[in-house]
Amino acid sequence: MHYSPVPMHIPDGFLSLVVSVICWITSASIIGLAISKTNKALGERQIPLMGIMAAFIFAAQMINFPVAGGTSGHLLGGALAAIVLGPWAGMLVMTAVIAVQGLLFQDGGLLVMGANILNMGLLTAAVGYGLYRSASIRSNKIKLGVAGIAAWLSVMTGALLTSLELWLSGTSQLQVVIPAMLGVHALIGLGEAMITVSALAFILRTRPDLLGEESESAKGGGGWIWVGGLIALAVVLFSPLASTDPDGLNRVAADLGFLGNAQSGAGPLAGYTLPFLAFTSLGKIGAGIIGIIVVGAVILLVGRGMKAKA
Amino acid sequence: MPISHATPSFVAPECEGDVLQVRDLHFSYPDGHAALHGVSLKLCNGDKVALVGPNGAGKSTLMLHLNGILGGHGEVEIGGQRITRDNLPSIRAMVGLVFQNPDDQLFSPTVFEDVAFGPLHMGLPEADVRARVTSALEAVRMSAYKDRLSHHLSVGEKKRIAIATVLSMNPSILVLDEPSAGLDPRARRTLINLLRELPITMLVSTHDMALVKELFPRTIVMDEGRVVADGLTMEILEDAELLTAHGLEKP
Amino acid sequence: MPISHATPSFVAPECEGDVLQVRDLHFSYPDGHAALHGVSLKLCNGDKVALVGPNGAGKSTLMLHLNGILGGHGEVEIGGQRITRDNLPSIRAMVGLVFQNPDDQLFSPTVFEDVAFGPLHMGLPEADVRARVTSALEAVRMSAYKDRLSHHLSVGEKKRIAIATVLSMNPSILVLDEPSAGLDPRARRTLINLLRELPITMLVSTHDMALVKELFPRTIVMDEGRVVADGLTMEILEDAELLTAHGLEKP
Amino acid sequence: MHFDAFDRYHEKESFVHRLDPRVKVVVTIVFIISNALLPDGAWLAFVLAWLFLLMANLLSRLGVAYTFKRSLVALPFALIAITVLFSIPGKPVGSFSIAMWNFVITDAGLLRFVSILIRSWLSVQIALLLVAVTRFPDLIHAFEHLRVPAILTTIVAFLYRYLFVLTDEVFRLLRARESRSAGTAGKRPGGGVLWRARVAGNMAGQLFLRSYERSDRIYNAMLSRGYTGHLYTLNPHEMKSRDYYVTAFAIAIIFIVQMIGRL
Ligand SMILES: Nc1ncnc2c1ncn2[C@@H]1O[C@H](COP(=O)(O)OP(=O)(O)OP(=O)(O)O)[C@@H](O)[C@H]1O
Ligand SMILES: Nc1ncnc2c1ncn2[C@@H]1O[C@H](COP(=O)(O)OP(=O)(O)OP(=O)(O)O)[C@@H](O)[C@H]1O
Ligand SMILES: [Mg+2]
Ligand SMILES: [Mg+2]
Repeated sequence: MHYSPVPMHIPDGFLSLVVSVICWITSASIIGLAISKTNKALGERQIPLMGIMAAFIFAAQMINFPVAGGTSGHLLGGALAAIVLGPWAGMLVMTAVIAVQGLLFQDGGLLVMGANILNMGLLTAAVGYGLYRSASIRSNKIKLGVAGIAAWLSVMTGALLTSLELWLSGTSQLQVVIPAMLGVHALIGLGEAMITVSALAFILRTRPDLLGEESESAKGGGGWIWVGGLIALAVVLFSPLASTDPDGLNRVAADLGFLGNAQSGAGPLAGYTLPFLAFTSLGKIGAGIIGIIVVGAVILLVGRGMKAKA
Repeated sequence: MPISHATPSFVAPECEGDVLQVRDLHFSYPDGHAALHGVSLKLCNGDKVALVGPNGAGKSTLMLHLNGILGGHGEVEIGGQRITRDNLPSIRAMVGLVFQNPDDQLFSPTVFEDVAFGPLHMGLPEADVRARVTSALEAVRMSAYKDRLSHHLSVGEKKRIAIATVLSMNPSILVLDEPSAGLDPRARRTLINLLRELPITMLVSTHDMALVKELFPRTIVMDEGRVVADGLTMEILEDAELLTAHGLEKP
Repeated sequence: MPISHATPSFVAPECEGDVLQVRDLHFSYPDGHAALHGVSLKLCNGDKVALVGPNGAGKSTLMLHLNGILGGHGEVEIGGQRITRDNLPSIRAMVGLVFQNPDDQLFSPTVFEDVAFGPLHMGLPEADVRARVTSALEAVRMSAYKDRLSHHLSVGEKKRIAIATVLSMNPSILVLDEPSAGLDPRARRTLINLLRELPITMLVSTHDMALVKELFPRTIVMDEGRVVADGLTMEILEDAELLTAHGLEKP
Repeated sequence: MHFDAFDRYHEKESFVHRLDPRVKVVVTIVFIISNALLPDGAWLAFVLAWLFLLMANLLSRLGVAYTFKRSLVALPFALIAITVLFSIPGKPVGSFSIAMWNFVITDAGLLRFVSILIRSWLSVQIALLLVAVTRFPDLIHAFEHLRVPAILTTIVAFLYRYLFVLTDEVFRLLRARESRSAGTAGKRPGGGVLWRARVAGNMAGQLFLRSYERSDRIYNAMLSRGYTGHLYTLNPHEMKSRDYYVTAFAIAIIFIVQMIGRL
């Protein structure tokens, strides 16, 4: 029944534990920052507002329009959310949306949820907002044009990061996954851009105050322009590079310890899934620690159980 | 075409040139809930018919079949044509469906754009589109509102615009789902006058029994996915037993 | 306290122990739209009063003043206390405001959480909260629904739960905004019986003149941000001139 | 109201249904982490993990195959991993050609591909089971107890509540558009892509405004019931000794599966 508009929700099993954990840590820190910022900016009104806006994004993702040959355009909404609510609130709203999609509909996994939130929520909001903000004092036409580009790039950035995560997890080959993901999302991004622009145009006509000087949307600091701009620039430069010279990236990733040397032909395959923990001395220590934690947890739980009421 | 009556004295009017005919329509929602259990009915040219029944009777579900948004088992014929995949676009031009909540119907920023949606989608040239918008707005007496933002209109005004959005498609049947809900007495009165004047076949679902009495010579009563009575409004409103059995009240 | 009447024969009933008093209330929305132009009214203990008037008359705006959500110029006294910043929490406990759309009122996932919201925010201990929830749900005869999810309920059920959410705060006045809108006759009947039985002062805005006639001995008519009549329902409903002047109809 | 189909909870009287939601959340997460840790080709461990799932299905009285039947949702994503079939060096086990390319599937590639799919498939099933045996509001409570920031859980609670209201609204909008998407004989219906995109965008904008204004009304409703910026809830859950034992037992089993997988 539920239709997920973008093939970017990674299910569990497709990312390695290390990549999943790193993404979780990154997402959690950004979310933590967003929480403290929105607490200050929005006050007591924030809870109903962001809750309803999250439901709005969820519902708006179901709005489609026929393109051609049975395909249709959809909204992902990260850029739109950030533009109308401001970047931090937009991020929280997208986090809630992705969490519910994963939790309730298995649209994206739980262990990899950190990655999904990062790719589809935090990054799209940052890029979408940053670029839009750079034009927010211009005329409406320019604003809308830039918002369209921002929406398109936000989807591309998300797709690129998704590809990288899949590759670092040894689930896919760089030469294949980058052109495939970016190719598909270049089209998806067009739908995203068109819907975002006309939704914004609608809002500008009916409630211009929501996007005006005084609105939340105008209050994000100028630093966002840098953040959004740099990430977008990175995508533009990086994706052709990555697809033409994957070996270079492989070497870097191997040096950083992400990839086992499996890619180059020798070595155990487990290196793909468990670069840190398998078959190395570091791995053995790690496994030992996990074992101790588990045994400790079991003992603790049994003890608690004996204390609690039946 | 057997119609099940609570009291067998009602007889559906006979007529030539039926614009709408439904035969033994069954429908279940994807979640398994059976909403229609063999509905049959017939509308003649120029008929103005009320469709009443308690919440969940299946009125809205039936209406969604009339222009092929839902497709159950059984036959739905519009102007003599059975609805199929291929004639869907032309069926939709013939059956104008107005939903209960005008906010669902009005999705464009301005009144003009909304009323123009149907004609534009039909691929009409610009001049025709403009002419149709103008005459549809005239029909609901909202010509002055052409460039207003739909969002800022009152409920009664929105309702009239919603009707204009389907009138602009020149439908041969107008199907209205609870048009008077949420209107204040004045707006309701305006709507009643409007519906009375529109020279078009109409099927109107409503909980407003006073509206039924005032406006519709014929009434169809539905309950639990079936037509349980179909006949003259006068007679149905006098049948206290029938009314209480189906959660209705005399106005 | 001058009340402007369309026909000066209506006199607001005199009473001791007025639970609610509004004096010369003016209010403009931030966009400059003036919605109230000097409203004055008074409710006595146990009064059940209907508030009628066309769309945009200012009924909802007035209601939002009664528990301090909006604050215009003029005086609003609840139980003899003027609303100020400091007594806002206790005022909100005294005035139970039920909004038109129960979906706006029921914002928690489960019925229990929703009905408990008010008492919890009043800082009551857990046992009291549970007792209040139980008795509020009993009052609207929905005890069996405690653990249900709000979004699974029908409109009529939602409406009753919405009333329970404010009853659990033990209000001394119940203020209902269009409680019967969108209900089918059966659900409407249940609601009427419920309102009749609740032994509490009530101010109810509605477009449903039949409801007014049946349930409320006293009626206040508003139009364009003013009270234009205030008196016995019987008399107001007989005053055809007054009714047409303010877009109302006799049921 | 009509999108009840969104609710994945299955009302049943069972041992698993009655467990504290925290237990179910923790066991689910541990199980998924364990799957991610199992090395490629740990067939015995995969089978044991699956047995664990089947047992949980049975205990929930949903029928053995409940999650199995619904577990294919993640399958389309497998396309992304298909390249490992050819890219990992190893003994060729099969080949086929499309147009001018010749693809050689290696044994190592196959092993990796199948392992990825199994891991994903097991993880999806336990997540399906979690929402089938736990009401979503209880899940939210569980996350609250597990120290997820209250603001996030509250946003999620609102999202869940209004998901149904707003998706119903969207579906009515889509229906209204569909019912006016008519054509006339001899003319190509539908307008241009840009125009259609604009209509969709207008719908999104319309929905945004209505949601935004609704949030005002909800805020008013909250204010009038005493909200001042802090949300208070009653704690409806209490860990009983059974809950602790079950958690310990489940973690121990998952740990054993993990050990077997690494032998
Ligand atoms: N999308 C849906 N999925 C599942 N069941 C549905 C859906 N829509 C409606 N139903 C059910 O089908 C039945 C008929 O619903 P319908 O909306 O047609 O009734 P109605 O006569 O229009 O009622 P009302 O007077 O309340 O508008 C009801 O029991 C309803 O709950
Ligand atoms: N948030 C707002 N901003 C600006 N104007 C508003 C706002 N809310 C209401 N108004 C205007 O204030 C006036 C009074 O509105 P109000 O909602 O109080 O009327 P009402 O009597 O409740 O009408 P109805 O019967 O339609 O509910 C109307 O003209 C309305 O357009
Ligand atoms: Mg209906
Ligand atoms: Mg109102």
